[in-house]
Amino acid sequence: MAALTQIFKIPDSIKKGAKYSFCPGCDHGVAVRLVGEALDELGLRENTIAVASIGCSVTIYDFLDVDSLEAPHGRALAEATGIKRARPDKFVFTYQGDGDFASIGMAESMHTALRGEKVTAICINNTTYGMTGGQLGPTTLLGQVTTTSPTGRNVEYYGYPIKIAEHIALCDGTAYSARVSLDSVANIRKAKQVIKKAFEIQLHGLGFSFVEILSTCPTNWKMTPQQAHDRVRNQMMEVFKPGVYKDITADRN
Amino acid sequence: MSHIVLDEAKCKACYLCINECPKKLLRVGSKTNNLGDHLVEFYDPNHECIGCAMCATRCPDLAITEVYRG
Amino acid sequence: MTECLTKTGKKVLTKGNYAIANAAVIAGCQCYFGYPITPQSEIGEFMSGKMQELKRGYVSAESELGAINMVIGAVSTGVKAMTSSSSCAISLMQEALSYAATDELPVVLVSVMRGGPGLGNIYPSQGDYNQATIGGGNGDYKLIVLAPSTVQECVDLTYKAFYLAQKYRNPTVLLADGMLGQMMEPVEFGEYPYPEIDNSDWALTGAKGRTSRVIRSYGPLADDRCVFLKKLFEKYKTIEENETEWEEFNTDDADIILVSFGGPSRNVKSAMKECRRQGLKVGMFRPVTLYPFPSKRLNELAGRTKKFLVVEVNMGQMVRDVRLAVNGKVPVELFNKPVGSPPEVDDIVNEVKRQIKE
Amino acid sequence: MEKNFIIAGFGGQGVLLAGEVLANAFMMAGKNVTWYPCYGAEMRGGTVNCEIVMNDTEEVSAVNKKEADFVVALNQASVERFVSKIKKGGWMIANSSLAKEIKTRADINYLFAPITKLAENVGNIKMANIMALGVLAKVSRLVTLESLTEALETVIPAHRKHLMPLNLKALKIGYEYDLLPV
Repeated sequence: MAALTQIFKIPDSIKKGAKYSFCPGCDHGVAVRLVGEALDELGLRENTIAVASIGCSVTIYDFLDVDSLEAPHGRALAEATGIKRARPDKFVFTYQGDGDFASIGMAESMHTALRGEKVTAICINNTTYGMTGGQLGPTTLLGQVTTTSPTGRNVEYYGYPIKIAEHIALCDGTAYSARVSLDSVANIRKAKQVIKKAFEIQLHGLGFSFVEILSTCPTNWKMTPQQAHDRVRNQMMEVFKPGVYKDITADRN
Repeated sequence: MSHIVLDEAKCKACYLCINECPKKLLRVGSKTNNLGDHLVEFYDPNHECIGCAMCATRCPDLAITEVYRG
Repeated sequence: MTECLTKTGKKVLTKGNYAIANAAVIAGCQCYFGYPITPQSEIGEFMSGKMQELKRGYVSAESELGAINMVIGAVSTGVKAMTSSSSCAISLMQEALSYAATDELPVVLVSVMRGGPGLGNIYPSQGDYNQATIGGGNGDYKLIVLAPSTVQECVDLTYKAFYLAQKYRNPTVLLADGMLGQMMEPVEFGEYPYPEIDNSDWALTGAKGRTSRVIRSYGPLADDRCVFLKKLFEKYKTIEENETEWEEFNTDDADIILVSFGGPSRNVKSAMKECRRQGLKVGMFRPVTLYPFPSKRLNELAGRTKKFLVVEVNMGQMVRDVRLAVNGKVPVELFNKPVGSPPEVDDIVNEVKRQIKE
Repeated sequence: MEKNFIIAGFGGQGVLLAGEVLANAFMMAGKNVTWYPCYGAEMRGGTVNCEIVMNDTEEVSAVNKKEADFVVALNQASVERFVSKIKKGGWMIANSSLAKEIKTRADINYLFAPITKLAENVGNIKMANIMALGVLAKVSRLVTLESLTEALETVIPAHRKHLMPLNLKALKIGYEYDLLPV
């Protein structure tokens, strides 16, 4: 009998026995695992300080086995800045939702990017405020029905959704800005590489690195997990196109 | 013999893994969780699992905890 | 004014704002984050040059929200850090202060009061007594609040603010006012006089060789929260027992005791002296810590004086704490000026005379 | 003994700096001192003033005093604003280049000196503030030229050190003003 090779295990950077509190089919779980895998592979667990934000993303400190600080809503990157300036040798990243990163925290996010702060931000984009029950957020798609856009997002009342990765890429201090999707296994594998790349950018001290992750919210979208992933593919990815929007190391490769 | 380890306690019955398995070795099982949802089970009587880990990669809940190839 | 102010020995004439900033540097403040606002902008200006020169952390923050949260980030790793601001901009920090108090983080905040409410104006004021001692953040929490009255005390209490913040892992406010911030007096910067506090048992430094730590304020379970808050308030009790500080003059035989804090207490002191020269039995009481408030001592004094006259530059804020402390034993009257430089000495003296007659 | 001084003028005449030099001089002479500026909207183009309180026995407590022992007014607006604040027997030192030589009170002393014009003669009207300190030193007998010189060394920033000789000249001319023919 051939020897067995283990091809998958729960990353060491995930707390032993951790059981996610996310809803069934929510991709936060995948994203947290990918972050854990990237921390493992780069040997960062013991040198990391993570910043959790407000929203469903706040619970990462229950799952990731790293030192963590919880930031008030929208301020994760301010706290990450403080940590990095105090301890430049530490690996610092934030894990935020789109509301946290691109609405209430937009000033902190943009200015952290503009300062080229040597931290990484992971932003989960699920086009809604999940934890508060599915209200309209900065990334809610035109036409999307939420509890605060009962007839769908229209431009007259709500304006347009923000394309976060593109905007962050425009900041001169940004070294890396990319958008990934978790709609399929192939894309999950790609996302992992992108997260790892963003982390490496920080390790090399090149500037701000950013990954926007298109994710599901089956509960608030009122869809099955499979339908939710189809929506990511068919609707979200049409507007929020995955790709690398800035990579200052691209020319060197 | 390639196989996976499934932690039923973590399965939230989202069934995303079922669609991913190229060999269709995952299915809705008879056991239920406390909400009455039927949990996923790994059924591989003919040892067809190739250890591709697509199920584990897809699983949002770390319910597929280990995958072995061999 | 970014040249190094002398550390020991020689006296230098300097503004309150520079005194605070330089004292923070000497106290070992590793990071300063700030956003400009009159009348405290000199603190950030000084820090911008000094922190870079010393290769410490400095960020011109995008807002006061950014600044105070950067401080939270920095102190969570065990280093000393601070921000400074004024009145309407301190309002923006209230949320973060609630977090910092609950997270038990040694944030140091310098609040140089100006006129309010709203945008108000840039004249000196004590209108943020309530903002500092009661706070505008959510939930039950306390900030240690120190109120200097001279430029030298700006130095001494800045040192103390860092020490108490560290010792009790509690956000600490140095509550100055525009008058002290802009005033120049000779000061001496001694060495930081307090022991360094070991933060290694709680600070976030990466989970090397130990279990990972989480600094959080989210407490989803009601029962756990009850336990936590009771413990937090035990700490406040210890602070009240150990750290309450005040100054009193001529209280032994005083018929009336003037109560005043911060910059304006200087004029009150002169008024008290003038009253004594005129043969009036007037004493003075100056709380140095506004939280913990010297209630116990005021209550004792209420047993032997006939009246308290609280003098403050606001519409009457500390007077409430004095009344609570005195608890109806004797009358507590207010002589206030809504905003601006402190009431002139003669005006205070005349009010004392009026109060004695009544 | 406690004495207080108000130095007032237009924004740009260097009244705050003159006050700082005076306060430093008192400190260097071993006295307690407090320098307290007016600040606020007035700073933008209007008149500026600062108060210096000196006490040679105890710590200075009150500022923003009702009355002043000495007022140095570098323009007409400052004369008008502060003449009523001078203590009986106190001094109004006014810059007659920019203020009228009118005595509105009989119970105070006046000294009118063409400070701006004298500064112009020295070669820089910006020296008017320091020249005024020279006049004040002579009139008050509370601060010496030596202390003021030492204070100037401290207050004038490194990149302005080349102006020291001119400042010292202005200080001396101010001090000797009453020896000059008017």
